[in-house]
Formats: sequence, structure tokens, C-alpha cells
Amino acid sequence: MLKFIFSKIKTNTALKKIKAIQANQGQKDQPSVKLLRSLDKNLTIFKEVLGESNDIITREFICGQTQMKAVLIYVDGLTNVAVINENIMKPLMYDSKLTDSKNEAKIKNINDFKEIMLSAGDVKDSDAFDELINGCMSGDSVLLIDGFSSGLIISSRGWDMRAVETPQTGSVVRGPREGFTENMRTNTALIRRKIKDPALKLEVLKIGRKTQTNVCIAHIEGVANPGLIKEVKDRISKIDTDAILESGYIEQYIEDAPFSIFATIGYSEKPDVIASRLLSGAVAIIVDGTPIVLTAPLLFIENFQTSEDYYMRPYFASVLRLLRILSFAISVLAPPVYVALVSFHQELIPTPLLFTMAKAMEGTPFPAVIEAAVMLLTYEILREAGIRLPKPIGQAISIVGALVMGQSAVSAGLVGAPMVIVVAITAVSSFVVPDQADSGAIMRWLLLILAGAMGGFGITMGLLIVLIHLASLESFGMPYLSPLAPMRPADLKDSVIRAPLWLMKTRPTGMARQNPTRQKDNTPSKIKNPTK
Amino acid sequence: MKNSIGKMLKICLSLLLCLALSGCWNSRELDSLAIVMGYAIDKSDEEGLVDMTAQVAVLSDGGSSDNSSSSSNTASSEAYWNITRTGSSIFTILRDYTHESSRKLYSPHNQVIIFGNDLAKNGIRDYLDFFLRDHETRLNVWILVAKDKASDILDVKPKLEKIPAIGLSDLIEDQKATSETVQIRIRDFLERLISDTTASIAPLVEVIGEGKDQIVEMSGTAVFKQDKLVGELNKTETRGLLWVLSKVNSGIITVEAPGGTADLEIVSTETQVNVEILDDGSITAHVKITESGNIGSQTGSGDLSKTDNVKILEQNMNDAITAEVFSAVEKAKELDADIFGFGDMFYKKYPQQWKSMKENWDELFNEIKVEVEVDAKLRGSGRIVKPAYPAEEE
Amino acid sequence: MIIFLIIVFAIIALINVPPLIREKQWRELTVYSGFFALAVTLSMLLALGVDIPSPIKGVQYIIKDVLHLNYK
Amino acid sequence: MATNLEKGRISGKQLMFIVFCYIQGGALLSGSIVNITKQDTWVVIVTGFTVALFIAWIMVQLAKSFPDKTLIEINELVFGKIGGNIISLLYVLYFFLLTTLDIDNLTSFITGFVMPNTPDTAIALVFTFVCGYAIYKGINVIGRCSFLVVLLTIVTILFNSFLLIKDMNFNNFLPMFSLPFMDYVHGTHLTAVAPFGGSICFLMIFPFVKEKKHMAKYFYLGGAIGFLLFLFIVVRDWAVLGTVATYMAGVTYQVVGLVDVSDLFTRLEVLYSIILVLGLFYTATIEFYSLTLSIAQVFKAKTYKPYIFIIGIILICLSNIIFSSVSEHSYFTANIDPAFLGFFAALLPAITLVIASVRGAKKKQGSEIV
Repeated sequence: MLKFIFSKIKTNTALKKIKAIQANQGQKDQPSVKLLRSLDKNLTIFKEVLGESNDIITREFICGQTQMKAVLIYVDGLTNVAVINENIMKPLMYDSKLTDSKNEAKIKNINDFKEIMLSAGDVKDSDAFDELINGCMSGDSVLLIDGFSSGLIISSRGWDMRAVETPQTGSVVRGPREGFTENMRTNTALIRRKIKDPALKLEVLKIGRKTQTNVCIAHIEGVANPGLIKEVKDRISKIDTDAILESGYIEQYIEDAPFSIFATIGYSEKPDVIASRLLSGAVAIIVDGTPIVLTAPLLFIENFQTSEDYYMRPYFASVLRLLRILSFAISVLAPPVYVALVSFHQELIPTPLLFTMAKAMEGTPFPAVIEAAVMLLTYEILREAGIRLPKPIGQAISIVGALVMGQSAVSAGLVGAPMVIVVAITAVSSFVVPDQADSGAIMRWLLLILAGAMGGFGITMGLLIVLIHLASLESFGMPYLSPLAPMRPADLKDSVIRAPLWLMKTRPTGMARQNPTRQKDNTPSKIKNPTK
Repeated sequence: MKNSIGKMLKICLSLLLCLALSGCWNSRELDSLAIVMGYAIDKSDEEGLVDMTAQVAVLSDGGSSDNSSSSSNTASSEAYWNITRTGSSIFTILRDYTHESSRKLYSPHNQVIIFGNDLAKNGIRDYLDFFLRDHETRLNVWILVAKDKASDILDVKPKLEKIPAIGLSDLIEDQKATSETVQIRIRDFLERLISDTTASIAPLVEVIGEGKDQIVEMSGTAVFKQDKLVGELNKTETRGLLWVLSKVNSGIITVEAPGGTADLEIVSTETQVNVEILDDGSITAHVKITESGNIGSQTGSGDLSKTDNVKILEQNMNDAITAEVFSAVEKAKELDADIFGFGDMFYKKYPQQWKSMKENWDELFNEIKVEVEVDAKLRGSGRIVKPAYPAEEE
Repeated sequence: MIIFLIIVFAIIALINVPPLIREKQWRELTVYSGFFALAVTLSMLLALGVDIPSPIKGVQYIIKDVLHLNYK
Repeated sequence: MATNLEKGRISGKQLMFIVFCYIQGGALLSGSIVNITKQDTWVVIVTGFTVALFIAWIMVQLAKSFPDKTLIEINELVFGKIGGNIISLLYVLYFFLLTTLDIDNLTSFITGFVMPNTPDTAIALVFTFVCGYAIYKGINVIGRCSFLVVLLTIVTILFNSFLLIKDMNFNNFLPMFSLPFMDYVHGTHLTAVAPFGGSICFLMIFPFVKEKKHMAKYFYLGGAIGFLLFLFIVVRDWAVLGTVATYMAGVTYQVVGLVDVSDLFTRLEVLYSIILVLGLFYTATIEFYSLTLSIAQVFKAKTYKPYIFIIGIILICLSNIIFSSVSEHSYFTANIDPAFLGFFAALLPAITLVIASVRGAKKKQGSEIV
């Protein structure tokens, strides 16, 4: 009787301790509660902690000639049932019966089970309750055997994942089509396939008390600056929140200038982009559960560069890059400049154009500023509606909306025709550089207000403030406007324009101080010795 | 963390502060502008007053798009509207317009300023002053002088353009083809006005014909002494003046040719003028004109492709050009207005002596000996070599 | 206009002064409030339209009348 | 110590670009110089440049003999505690007036040409706020933006001049050297001091330049290119306008108005005003920066950041009351300014250098004897 009461007390105290651990998870130095000897007690504790959710399966069975009671706990759906049946259940229940009892006697502690009996791949033993629970929750199956004070965590993960597909955004004419998936392991595999060098180091940190998300920091040893890696790791490990659901969380926690409208951490869904950034000395952050992989540091100019630029021949690539910069400028400056022209500096407009514009603007009730603001607002609403609705309807809504509203507004005389054209140009050109769409939109509104208040002078002052703000930004130690503002001539060949590949001998200055050279000298033979 | 919030607050506050304060003083909507295309200034009947006509572009055509309203519709939907006000000075008149026009006048797109003849006679300096001082007028506005009343020029409805002022400014630009008119912008007029000796010049324009088929025509140059109109040059004298100023772009010279006359087209010209003070104190101006042209058309049967015929033609051309230049010089001496700018050239070359020459420059200008040396070349004779006559045997 | 100025100055003081007080830099606080007072008086006088003599007149007086170093 | 006041560092090249942009701010002043020396302005600019080089040489010597020391610290070292502080206060007043003159320069330009009926205070407010924001971000941000501004300025000026070639007529320069000698002296004095008058501000910036060795080279180079472009602008304006230029205000601005290419590229000068504003922005920022830094140092403050907005407001009020009319401003710039700038930019540093070298020599002897 006493023994029963005594064991009852023991299980209760263990239970209370585990509850305590659960409550204030995340504090580092938690006294980990040890497993008890008897299986039933461990089982009751497990049942108490894991609760009655029906996807947690506890399979009790007898194994071996010596009739040892054992129990297997796993989460249905997270585990690959084939592994459980073939590699765990079958050897324990079935083969153990066939083998003679001789090697059965040899099993003294849990490790013998691991070496002899189980044929699963990755098996770890542990005697701490929270480790076992974590393992069980993240898809492994936990084996407890009566009489042994430590359990086995057998990796049997395997849930149905999305196949590697072409990402919706950033479709590419030339270059690989594969995109990342939600599973971190596939993503790291995709990168490994690109960079087969063992120097590519992957380090996993568990962030988020409730979500326990795996965050993998990838960098290439010897290329990325050690300072950068240490900095990224410090910032990530300092994050102490209960949920990390998407890489965006990480981005906002560790970025350099949280108050700036410009992103200082890049992201991409395509392995070749991440690989090229890793090779130029950046650090990639792969978060389990999202196909978006972050890269740091990011330069302002990199928003206007796509992976395609490097696969095409240099001339058209440079033209495209200049086009992207121009269209970003148009998308930000078109409405404010139009307002400044129409309200303040009419003499800048050539005379014939002035007549047509004045005729079109005849009788429109609102001043140009209000008109521009209203049209921009409708455009933003339409764009958001277009994205949020399912694909086919979304497309239809945004096009129909734009056309109908624009046309009727003009014919009703509420808005001048040139205004609709300007807003249309802004809309189209803002799609050319999708990553900068957010900061572009905010800048457009600020400049519009300034243009309405002080015309050309207002716009100049607005642009000056933006330029100063951009020049002061730094992304992990790299100046944000790097090839232009601090004027690094060596990098100019790959910033606004792209020089031919064989000219780009060094990595961007400041990114890879240890080994800056990318390639020795593969100038095409035709150029090296033209006479031959 | 606390510090960055403080910083952020300060920046947002300042942004708000300056936006709220600024408001939009200077913004004027496009449809609240009366776009002025041309000004015409005349001497008004009452003494000392001036009446000024501003030609405003009228744009609203009631929503019907522009191309559908062909010129057939009535005068009511004219593309321009001439407002005339009288006042003592240009600035008072401009402000006075607001009594009549619902929109404030807006003159950066103004093309032309025309001065009436009688106004030009007693000086236009103080009327020009406003246009030079106002930040809205452009420095490359055309200056014109009307044969009699300037406002009539702006009333003539051009055949090809919709607004007379634009028609006029295109007309001036096309004068390059005949180069018988001086193209003077407000800047050139000012340049000549502020020089002590050079006389200002401006193209002359007049209205010909009656009623419906009235047209505007350029007819020579008006010559000013300081800023008072003193005389006029006809077309050939103007061409002579242009030769000296090396502003002849192209044009036609008809000369005697073996077996009839020939019209020679001027293709390119270059003029160098250097002035000398000879040791006996007399002053000369040596004008060297090099010109190349080709044969435009020919009357009579002379075969102009022969080299010696070409020589004759070139010689005739030299004489014709020299005659034109001399006619201009005679007229200038008659009006004793140094329209060629010889005075400035003397100042540039002999700054010391110029101080003494400046006082009696008018007499000196009268005695100036002008030598003209023309070197005309005929390069081509078009597609046909000989005129369309039955071939004579050699 | 004056109320607006008062609000603005209050906000600027609110932002800059507390950090100084917290870090107990009395010396700097006195200097800062000196400039603050100058700014407030100047802008108040201007807002009220009082004609303040321009410092350039002083410079001009010294250079022109005292030292006669001016050209024309 | 200056280096704990301001963490940012700028490279030698950036110093060169800053000096170039600083001189461009004076491009608007060319109107006053052209009025004095009419067609021989280019001669005056060349001689003015040589004198300016001499002033620059004084600055560099001072910077060399007191490395990593700003002007205020140099004064203390040279003139002792009390004397140094008095002279530093004098410099603070000088920076105050210099920055106010620049802000007034800008406001009269904008209200004169670009936006006639906007009150001066609004423009001064926005402009000072932007300068304050640039200073708030520190010297290395000013250094970083300088390259873009230089690029923009040079490209626009060359493009404008290219369009104006057909209007140029070079015998406007003809009656050479026919002006009274005093005009040449006046012109040289004005050119040497006006755009370069504020070079004393660079003594506040020298401690933040990383490469100490080439600093002098970059400083001279920046000055030389700045003056070259300034010369180019003045020559172009005179070639296009001739004697008419003497009748105009804001010569460089009006000249761009003459560009007329088939009614498309006409009336461009508002775009050109952006470049002039950028130039003036840089001049005002450098002077405002040295003003705030010197105040922070004279009053031994920890950081100069809180002072920016307060001094900005004082500047705005000052720029309101400094001149009652534009003609007063142009009279001051043409006649009184040379002496005023001359004293502070050239005479005072020269005296400091002389005393520094004398004391330096005495100290060296002193140390030997003892």
C-alpha cells in the first residue's frame, strides 16, 4: 500500500514539474524531469501531458521472448506509417519472437535495443521528458520499454508535402523554374544541389516557444564574412517569442532599420537566386514552413536585379536593368510630377500639349492634387482586390475596374483624361519591380502631398530627404546604396548595368573580405589574343 | 528603443509642421488660366495712354472633341479671344484685364509682341520694361512692328492655324526660306537697345486685303534710333542687311544669264566683317561674303553647264549681292542708324580710340567706306544640265 | 499663428529636454535652454510683426563706415 | 575631442565631392561677379582661383599642424583658453551669418523665379528642415550623397550647354582688359572669397576624413574641379548673353531659359533650378553642420544632435530679418561681403597659422632648453 502511495506521490511531483516546464517554456536552464522506471507511470504522465487529442497514438505491445511490455507514441499524420510498421513494429514484435533467447539476454539497457533490434535510420535515446515530448510533437515516434529509465526517439517524419513547383511570383523567361517548398529539408537539399561544396554550412536553431520552428542559417565558409555570420546568429538567437510562422517574422525582428520604409533584408523563392547571393558572400536564412528564404545583407540596387540578368547576354540585361530603374522612378514620380506640372510650372509643358491638356481638364471640379489622390486610391483598391480574389476573377476585376472607372470618370468630367493616363502608367510601371512595390507606394503618397503643397521645389526636397535616408541606411554593415553612394568603382560593373561575366572578377567589396576573387581570368580567347 | 521612438516622433512632427504651414499659395489649376498667345500694343487716342490687346486661347468647345468641329462652324467658337484695355502702363493694363476676363492672364506661352507704328515712333523702351522684368515672359518671344495698328494684325484669322499669334510666329520662322525679314527676339532687341550706337531693328508686318480674305504679310524691317522708329527698309535692303549680319539662310537671286535670266538659289553663306581705322583717320569696313548656291531655274536657251557660262553667272551673282549690300548701307546712312553694329565692332577692336569716336559716331558712320568682296560659287544645276530646247550643234 | 508656434516649441522641448534631464547634464541643459529662449523670442517677435534690426546692418556699419573697406 | 562628437567618417574622395558641391552653391553668385567685370570675368575667375588656392593652402597647413583637431580646438590650442573661446565665438557668429546668407540666397532665388507668391518663411522652413535632417544623419551620409549630386550637376550642365552651342557667339569677349584696374581687384577678391569663403567650414570637417595623407590632395582637387565648372558656367553665360547679362538677375538661370529646340526642349529652366537648389543645399548643409558642431564644441556638449532643430529655427528667423529687399542683398554681396568673408576666411586663419608656427617654434626651443 505504502509503495503504491509513494509511487503515486512520485508521479504527481513529476507531473507538477512537467506542467511547470510547459508553463514557462523557453527559459534555458530548466531542470529536465527524468523518466521513471516503470512503464505505467511514464505512460500516465505522457497521457496527462499530451492530453486526449485523437491524432496522438499510443501503441502498447509485448516484445521479445521475455515478454517485455513496451509502448510506442507517435502523432498520426506527422509520421510516415510505413517506417513505423516496417522498421519499428515488425522487428520488435515479430522478429524478436524468431530470434533465440540468447541475444535477448544480452539486452541490458536501451542502447542494445537501438543497435540490435531497430532498423530505423536516425535513432536517439534520451531520458528527459521534454525532449521526448518535443520529438513526438515534431513527427518522430517515441519508444518506452518497461524497466528501462530512458526512451528512444526514432525519426519517422514524413508528412505529405507540396512538390517542387514554379513559384507564382517572379516568373522567368530563362533560368531554372524550380522554387522552394514549405519543407526546410527540401529547401536545403535544393540549395545543396546548387552548391555541392562542403564549405556550405547549415546551422539550425529552434525559435519560438510554441511553434519550435527550425530556422536554418546557411552560409559558405571562407566566403561570407565571419562577423556577418556571428551577427546574424546573435540577432536570431536573441528572438524570444512564442511563434515564428513565416520568415517575415524573423525579418522584422532582426532587420537593421525597423522604422525605415525600405527593406534591408532580401527574400526570394528561387534556389538559384539564393545560391548566387550565397556565393557573393551573403547569409541565407531558411525557415521551416515557408518557401520564402531570406538573404542578408541586401543592397538597394539588388531590388532591380533579377536572376535572369546573369543568364542573358550582357547588353540586353543592362538595358532591362536600366528599364527597371526607370520604371520604378516613373511609378514613384509620375503622379507628383504631373501635379507639379499642372498646378505650379505650367510653362514647362510645350504649348500644343498645353492646349490639349487644358481642354481635357476644362470643367473638372477638383484641383489636380485631389484628383490625383482619388485616382491613386481607386487604383490601390483595385490592385489589392485583384490580388486577394482567386486568380481568374482577380484578373478580371482589376482590368475591368480600371477601364470602367477611368472611362466613366473622364466622361462624367470628374477627372481629366491625362490624369487617367498618368495613373495607368504608374500602375503598370509599379509591377515591373515587385519587391519595391511597398516602399514605392508610400513614397508616391508622400511626394504627391509635397508636390501639391510646394510643386517642383517640394518634390526636390522630398527626394532629398529620401536620398539622405537611403544613404544613412546600412544592412548588416553594408551601406545600403553601396555601389553608388559610397562610390565603389569596382562594383559599378554589376550595379546599374551588368558587365560581361568574365569581367566580374571580384565579389562586391566589403561582402567577402577573405577571398574576394570570384574567378581568375577566363577572358574569351578571341579577346585575349585577337591576332591568332 | 526609447531613444529611437523619440527620434521618430521628432521627424514626423517636423514633417507635419512644414506641410501644414506651407499650404499651396502658388498653385493655379490649368483650367483657371487665360493662356495668352500674343500681345499687341498701340498708341491710344487719349494722350499718354496705351491700349493693349491680349490674345487669349479659348479652349472649351463644349465637350465636342476638337477634330469634329471643322472650320465651318460660326465665329462664336473661335479658338481665340482678343481683349483690349487701355491704361497708362502695361502692368496696370494687365491687372486691369481681370475685370473682364474670368481667369488671370498667363503669359509664359506668349509667342509674339507687336508694337503699333505710331507707338513705335515715340519710343517703346518703357513698354518693353515690364516684359523684361516679369518672370513669366520668355526671353525668346518675337518682337514685331505693325505698319499701322498692331491690334488689326491679331484680328486676322490665319488660313492654316487656329490662333493668329501662332500663325504669325510660324510665319516668322518660315522667313528663313526667303531671308528677306529680320528675325528678332526680345533678347536680340534688348542686346541692340542697350548698346550705345547700334540701332535696333524689328520686322515689319502689315495686313493686306479686305474682309474675309485678309492676310498678314511681312514687309521689310523697321529701324529704330535708340528706341524710336525712324525708318523702314524694303525687302532687298533687308536682304542686304542680313548679308552683313551673315544671317542669310537661303533665298533666290535673279540675275542676267546668257540668253535670258536665271534664278539662283542660295544654299549656304558666311560673312566676315573687319573694321579698320586707316592712318588718315578715316574708317572702313571690309565685308567679305562667301556664298555657295545652285541654279534654281532658267529662262532662255543659254547652256549654263559650260564653265565660262557658270563664271558669268557667278560674276552676275557677285554684283547682285554687292548691289543689295550697298542699297542697305545707303538706306542706313540716310536714316543715320548704325544697323550693322559697326560701332560695336570698333569698340571691340579699338577700345581706347572708341571713347573719342563715340560722341560723333553719327557723322563718322556717314563717312564710313564699306568695301564688299563677294565670292559666290555655283555648285549644282539641278537634275537637268541644259534647258529644254532642241540641241544646237556645237 | 502664435498659438501654432507655442505648440511647436512645446513639442520640441518635450522631445529634447527629458533625455537631458535624465542624464543629469545640467551644463548642457542650460546652454540648450539659452538657445531655446533665443529661438522663442525671435520667432515670437517675428510673429507679432515687431521689426528686429538685422545683424547684417551691424557688419555693414563696421566694414563700410568704420573701416571703409567696401568697394562702391 | 571632435571624434567623440561625430562618429561618422568620410573618405578622401567624398571630401573632394563635398568641396565640389560646396563651390557649386556659389554658381548663383556669378551674377554679382559678372556685373563688375563684364567681359573679362573669366580672367578674374582664374586669378581669383589662384588666391583661393592660397587660402586653401592656409587651411591645409593648419589642418596638418593640428591633425584631428577642429577649428575650435585649434583656436584653444593657439590662443589659449580665454582667447581661443572668444575667437571661437566670433567664428560661431560668422557661421550663423554665412548660413543665413545662404538660406536668404535660396529663398530670394525661389521666390524670385520659380514660385513668386510663396512666402519666404515656408521655403526657408522646408529647406532648413532638410538640411537639419541631413546633418542629423551625420557627416558620412552627407559624404555618401555627394557623388550623386556631383554626377547630376555635371551631366545637366553639359547637356544644357550642348543645347546652347548655337546661341554662343564668342566675340562677346572681345574688348579684353579694357576695364579699370580696381574692377579686376574687386572681381578677384570676390571670386577668391565668395564661393571659397566658407572653406573655413572644412576645418571643422577635416578631422573626420579617414585618409590623412591624401586629404590635402583631394581638397585641392575638389576645389580645382569646382572652379573649373564655375568658370565654364560663367564663360558659357557670357558667350550666350553678352552685355545683356549685366542687366539680368540670376544669370545662369535665365540662360537656360533660352534653350529652344523645336518647341520640345523649351522653357527648361525650372528643371535647371533643381540643380541650383541642390548646389545651394550642399553649401547650406556644410555651413549649418560646422555651425552646429562649433556650438556643440564651444559649449562642451556631449552630442550636437539636439541643437540642430533649435538652431534651424533661429536661422529661419534670421533669414527673415536679414535683408529687407533683394537689392540690399545684392549690394551687400557685391561690396561688403568680400571684406567680411576675407577677414574670416583668409585673415584670421593666416594669423592663427602664424601664431601657431611661432608658438610651435618656441615650444620646440623651450623643450630643448629644459
